[in-house]
Amino acid sequence: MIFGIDITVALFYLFATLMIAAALAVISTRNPVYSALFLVLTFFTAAALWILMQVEFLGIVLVVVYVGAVMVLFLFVIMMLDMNLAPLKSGFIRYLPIGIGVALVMAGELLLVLWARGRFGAEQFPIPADRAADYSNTEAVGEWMYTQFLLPFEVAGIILLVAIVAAIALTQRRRTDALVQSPARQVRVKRDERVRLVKMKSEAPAQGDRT
Amino acid sequence: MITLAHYLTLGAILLCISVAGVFLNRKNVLILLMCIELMLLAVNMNFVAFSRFMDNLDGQVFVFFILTVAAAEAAIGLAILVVLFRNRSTINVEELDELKG
Amino acid sequence: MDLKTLLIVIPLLPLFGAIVAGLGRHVVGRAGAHWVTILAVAASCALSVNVLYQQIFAGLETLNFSVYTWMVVEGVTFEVGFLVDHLTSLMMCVVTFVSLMVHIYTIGYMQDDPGYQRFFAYINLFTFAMLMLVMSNNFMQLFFGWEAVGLVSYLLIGFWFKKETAIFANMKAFLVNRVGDFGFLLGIAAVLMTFNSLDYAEVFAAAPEAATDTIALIPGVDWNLMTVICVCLFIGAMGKSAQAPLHVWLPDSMEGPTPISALIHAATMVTAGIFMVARMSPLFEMSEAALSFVMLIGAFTALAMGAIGIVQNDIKRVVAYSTLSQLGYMTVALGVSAYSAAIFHLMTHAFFKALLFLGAGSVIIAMHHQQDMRYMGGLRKYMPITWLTGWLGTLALVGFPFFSGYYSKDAIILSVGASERFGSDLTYWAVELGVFITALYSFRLLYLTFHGPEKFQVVPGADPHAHLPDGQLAHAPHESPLVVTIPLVLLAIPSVLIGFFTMQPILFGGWLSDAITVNPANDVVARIGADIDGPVGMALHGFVTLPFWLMMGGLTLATVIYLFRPSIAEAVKARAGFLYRLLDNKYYFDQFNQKVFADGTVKLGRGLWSKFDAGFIDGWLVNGSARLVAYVAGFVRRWQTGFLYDYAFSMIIGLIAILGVWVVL
Amino acid sequence: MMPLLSILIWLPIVGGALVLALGEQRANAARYLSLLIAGATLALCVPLYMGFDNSTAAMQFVEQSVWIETFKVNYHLGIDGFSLPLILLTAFFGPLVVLGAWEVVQDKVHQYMAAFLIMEGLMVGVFAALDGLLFYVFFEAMLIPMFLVIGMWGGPRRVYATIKFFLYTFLGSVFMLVGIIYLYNQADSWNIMDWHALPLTLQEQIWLFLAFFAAFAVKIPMFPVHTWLPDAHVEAPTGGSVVLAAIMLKIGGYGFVRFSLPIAPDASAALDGFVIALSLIAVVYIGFVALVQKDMKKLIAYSSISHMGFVTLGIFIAFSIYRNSGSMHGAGLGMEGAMVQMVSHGFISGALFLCVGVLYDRVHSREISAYGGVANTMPWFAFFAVLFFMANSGLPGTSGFVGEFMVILASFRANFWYAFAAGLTLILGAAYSLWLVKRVVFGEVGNANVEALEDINGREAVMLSSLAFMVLLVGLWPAPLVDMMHVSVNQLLEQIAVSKIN
Repeated sequence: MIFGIDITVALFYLFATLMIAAALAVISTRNPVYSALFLVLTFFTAAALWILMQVEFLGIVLVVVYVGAVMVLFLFVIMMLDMNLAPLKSGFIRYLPIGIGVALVMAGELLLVLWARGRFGAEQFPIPADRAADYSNTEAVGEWMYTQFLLPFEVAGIILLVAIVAAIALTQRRRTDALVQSPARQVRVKRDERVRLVKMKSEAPAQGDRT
Repeated sequence: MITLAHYLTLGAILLCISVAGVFLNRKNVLILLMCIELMLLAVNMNFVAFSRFMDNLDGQVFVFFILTVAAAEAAIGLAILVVLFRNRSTINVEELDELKG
Repeated sequence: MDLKTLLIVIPLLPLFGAIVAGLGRHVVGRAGAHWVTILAVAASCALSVNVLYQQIFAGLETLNFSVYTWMVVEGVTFEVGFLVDHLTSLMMCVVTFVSLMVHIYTIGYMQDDPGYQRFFAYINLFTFAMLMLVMSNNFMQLFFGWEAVGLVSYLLIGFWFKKETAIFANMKAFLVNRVGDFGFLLGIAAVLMTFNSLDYAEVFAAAPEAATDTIALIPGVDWNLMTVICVCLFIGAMGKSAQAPLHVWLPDSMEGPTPISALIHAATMVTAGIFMVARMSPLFEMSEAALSFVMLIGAFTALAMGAIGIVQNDIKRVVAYSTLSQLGYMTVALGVSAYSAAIFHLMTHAFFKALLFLGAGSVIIAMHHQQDMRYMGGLRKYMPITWLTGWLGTLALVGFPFFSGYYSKDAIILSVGASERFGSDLTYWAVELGVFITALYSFRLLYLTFHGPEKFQVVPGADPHAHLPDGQLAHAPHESPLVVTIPLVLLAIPSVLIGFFTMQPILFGGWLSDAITVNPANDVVARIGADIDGPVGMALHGFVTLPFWLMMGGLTLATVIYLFRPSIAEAVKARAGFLYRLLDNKYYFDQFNQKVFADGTVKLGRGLWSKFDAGFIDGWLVNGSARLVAYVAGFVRRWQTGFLYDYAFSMIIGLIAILGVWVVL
Repeated sequence: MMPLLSILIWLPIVGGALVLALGEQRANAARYLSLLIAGATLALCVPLYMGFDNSTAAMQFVEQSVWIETFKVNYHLGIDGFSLPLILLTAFFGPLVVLGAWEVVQDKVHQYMAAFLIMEGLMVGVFAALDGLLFYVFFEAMLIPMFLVIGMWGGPRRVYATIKFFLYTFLGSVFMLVGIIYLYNQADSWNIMDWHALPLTLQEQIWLFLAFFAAFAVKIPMFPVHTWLPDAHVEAPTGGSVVLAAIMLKIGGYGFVRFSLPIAPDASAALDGFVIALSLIAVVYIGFVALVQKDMKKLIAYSSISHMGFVTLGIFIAFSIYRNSGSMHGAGLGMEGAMVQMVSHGFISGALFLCVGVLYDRVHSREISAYGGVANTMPWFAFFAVLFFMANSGLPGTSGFVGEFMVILASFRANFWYAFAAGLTLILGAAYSLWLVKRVVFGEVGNANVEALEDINGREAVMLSSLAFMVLLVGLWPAPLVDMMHVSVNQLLEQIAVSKIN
């Protein structure tokens, strides 16, 4: 407790505000690079929020996998592609009202559901007690995953494999200007395919061609 | 105190922002992809919160799978994007209207 | 061979001949074809005569037996079988004899034709079909034969299938016949419904019980069932026997080669209708109304068609109209219940009309296929046999006493006179007048052809195969070869004599009574028979009756006009322009049919097709629904922009909407 | 005992797959193999015919095994007097179609042959199936090869025609699907025999009748849902037209006697006037329309519609007869006439399309006006053409007469005017047939194409003469054909005389 404020509450509001701000920045900056960076920030704060909920394992995974791998991939692609940014942002202003409108309506609906009395009943889920000090979230999740969810887990692995294969297959370019040998065809070749024997009369020297 | 409703509200707001993002950045596939990631994050947020408040690990495992699929999706989506850009030299969605009969 | 086998062989021989000569025409060759077919017909003629002989002298009973069962449905047996009684054997002999004569004659007439074998195959096939028709013991087989002779007639009229007129005529013949067959088939259907059988014996036996049955053709109005049956059957006869108004095909059928005009369109096939009605006499006797109808149709045909014969110039067409008129006589005889007189006239007519047709054919050969009488004349000295037999045939036709035609025709006229049926007075005058007209056109034909000045020129040195202008010949006409003249002579003999010898048994001796049933109240033949004592007496009496003098009147008029004063004909033609045009256009029957039925049908078909089938069903319903789908799709597809964000947008809108619904509810 | 029906169904289908596997290069092998398979199928019909018992109405050669257990679907086959003639007809046309395409089809021979073989097996399946769902599967599957045949080897407007054909037929059969699912729910069985015995209210029956009617009326086809047929025929290759006319149309008629009448007898009785009216319109109206066609195939197609009018007429007059006389006596003649008409029309229309095919192969035109005087250069062809057109116009002695004769005779018992209208076909049928003959076969040689025609070769002679033989055989001696169906027809008539409403 600092200044009569629970530290977790304060952290929650801090991260929540940061996260919403970062998310807004993601969708509104001009430059995709900035967007990606703000997305990183969003994920980061999300991870922080999860850890605040004592879901450490996922929080770490989010940072490591998402921030570390996926977002870098995004950045990589953005920088690799030499795109013209100007037209991509056109229409932003035009669609601003409708975008905000839709978002507000949706938010209104969702929040109505959440907060209106008697609809959702979030209060029936009491705030859980803190975990014991020797509780390991990672261990618990791991145990659960490798026992109860083993098959889906394996499937997830395969999905990732498929994704790798697909990504490679999509992006790999077959070079047409490279020279390759085909030993099999070289061995199989027949004479007739290479040499044409032509029968022709031997040419007599032309009559006037004495010089 | 921070109740379940708080986390859900956060998830809802995040979702709405990403929806707005889809609207606002309708031309840029990259940002569209990012918006999708944001949506997934919103969903994940809900999952995690439910998991925590209901004391059920299933939700966390599910988030794990979502992360997996989202990573795969991002990889393939970006691959498509690269191919697209290579062929059309643009990622402007407006110019990608070949499917329109 | 037992008799049944023999009877089965009679029709099968010509069928066999037809198959050999037709399908194996390259194998057997020309001579082979005519030998096979002639021998086949000769054999079946001999066997037929044998049957007749046995019936007359050995007292052979009526034979009624089944050859094979066609099918059995619901206890009704449809079968192919033979009924051989006196009527049948008489018809068999007439058919096979005339057919044999025509076969022999054809050797000469068709000798240069490339379709020689085919022709023999056809006429042999015809003989088969006709025999099946007359020998049938049930309605279905009758219909088989009925249509089969129609088919062969179709094939033969269109024998020269390159000739546009010929293939038009054969189609017309078949279609008009089909109109008749349509009625006939309905008649058969009515018979089956009423009697639950198609066997003659069963039907005729049950006929009296059905005499008062009725049928409501139009709801609420009851018709006598027998009248309906008989009228329907008679419509069939009208088609086949060319009674007005279904007569229009017969004159056109003259497009076929002359031998078949003699065989099919004079002697045998066209008389099938007469034969049929006579065969059905037990049914027709049940219906006074139907008989009156028959009689009036016959009377109109006899008179009106004869009149057309006066103005025709084509030698074959004159004979054809004469045939129509004579068929009218036979029909009249049927209509007054004088069935035996009708059959008698059928027989004599078969001989003398075949003779006349073959004679006309002989003339046509001599004139190099020129058929127009205006370019003939004076042929008597070139072709004496044809001339002589032509005279004999004509005298038989006009009914000169002692000739066969006299007996048969006079019997008909007397029967009509004796009848009290509704309309018989009118009919009586029609047939009397018909005698005059018959004489007029018959002698006109003779004079124009054989007598008077020659109206053709011989152009020496002209190519005999080239088509010369009318009235020119490459070389002088000459008498036809023996294969042509022998049949003429052989036909001339019965034309002259047969009436004299057979009148007594056929008409008054009750020889046909095993086949023909006449109500005693209607039996006009028996009534007139009371006044007649033998053929000689009848003939002598004939000299003082009205028909004889009418005939002489016709003869005299023809002699004056066509032999001595041709200018009178022209003058009459000029004066009586309307009448002449009416006759020359055959009462406009053809034009009417062409306009109303032929063109009308085509126009109707075209209209239905383009307006309803293609226009309404296909255009509106089928393609219309396709267009509707396309239109709606064209409207809906605007939402299918192909832009990703539009789909995303729709999804979100949908999401919001669903959420909204959930929230509100 | 050998599962003869299964063999008849699967031999051509498996054979077709084999032919397909031969590939494009081995065209001749494909031809001979197809001929062998089609011939073997035909040969197998001999034991089928010999083993068939004419004296029982029960299903014969029954095979039954479970197919989809959950939904009680069985692989259930069997034949009676209605199916046997049609199966024989189907098998008869197998070798003819293969022969007909022998030299004519040069493009993708293996696919063409395979399509026809598979279609043959499926059509046999339609006639032999006793399980409702099995029937439906065969019924629909059969469309696919035909769709391909028209679409791949057809004429210039083949796409329009093939889609029209498919959609039309499909539209109808969708309603039938609804009908059979309803019946399944009511009877809790897919067995058609169970459906026959299922009591239904009049309203149910009427809806079911209309559902089946939609499918079969399109198939047969009846006025006014007939317009797919001329287009399909015109665009189809010769073999396609032959099978379409000779066999596929019969499935409609078969459906009426197998489904509509026994399942919904009261509805059939209630709606018979409607069906008869449509049949008579088909006979007369289509006769007029046929008359003015300029395309030979179209003319024959319209004449098919007109002739199929007799089938529906013959089937449905039973109810009027029953109302008139209180007994079914006389109705059997009509119904057997309808069956005979189906078989006979199979032979005749098949033969006519082969005839047109013979001309088309030489001149590449179906227009009547492109011909004239064909008899001059093709005398043997002229012989066959005249024979078949005469048969088409119902000449006694040919099979075309038998069915029409029986139906007209029977319809007189129902109503004079039915017979009258039906009898008009005697005139109209002759008119359009003979007019065509006049314009195509007879006359002077019309043009240089006709001048150059060669008479039929041995292969064509075999096809045409075997059909001519059948046409004459049925015409001169229909007893074996009608004997097959007596008992089944009588049973059906007894069945429909009894109301199912209770």
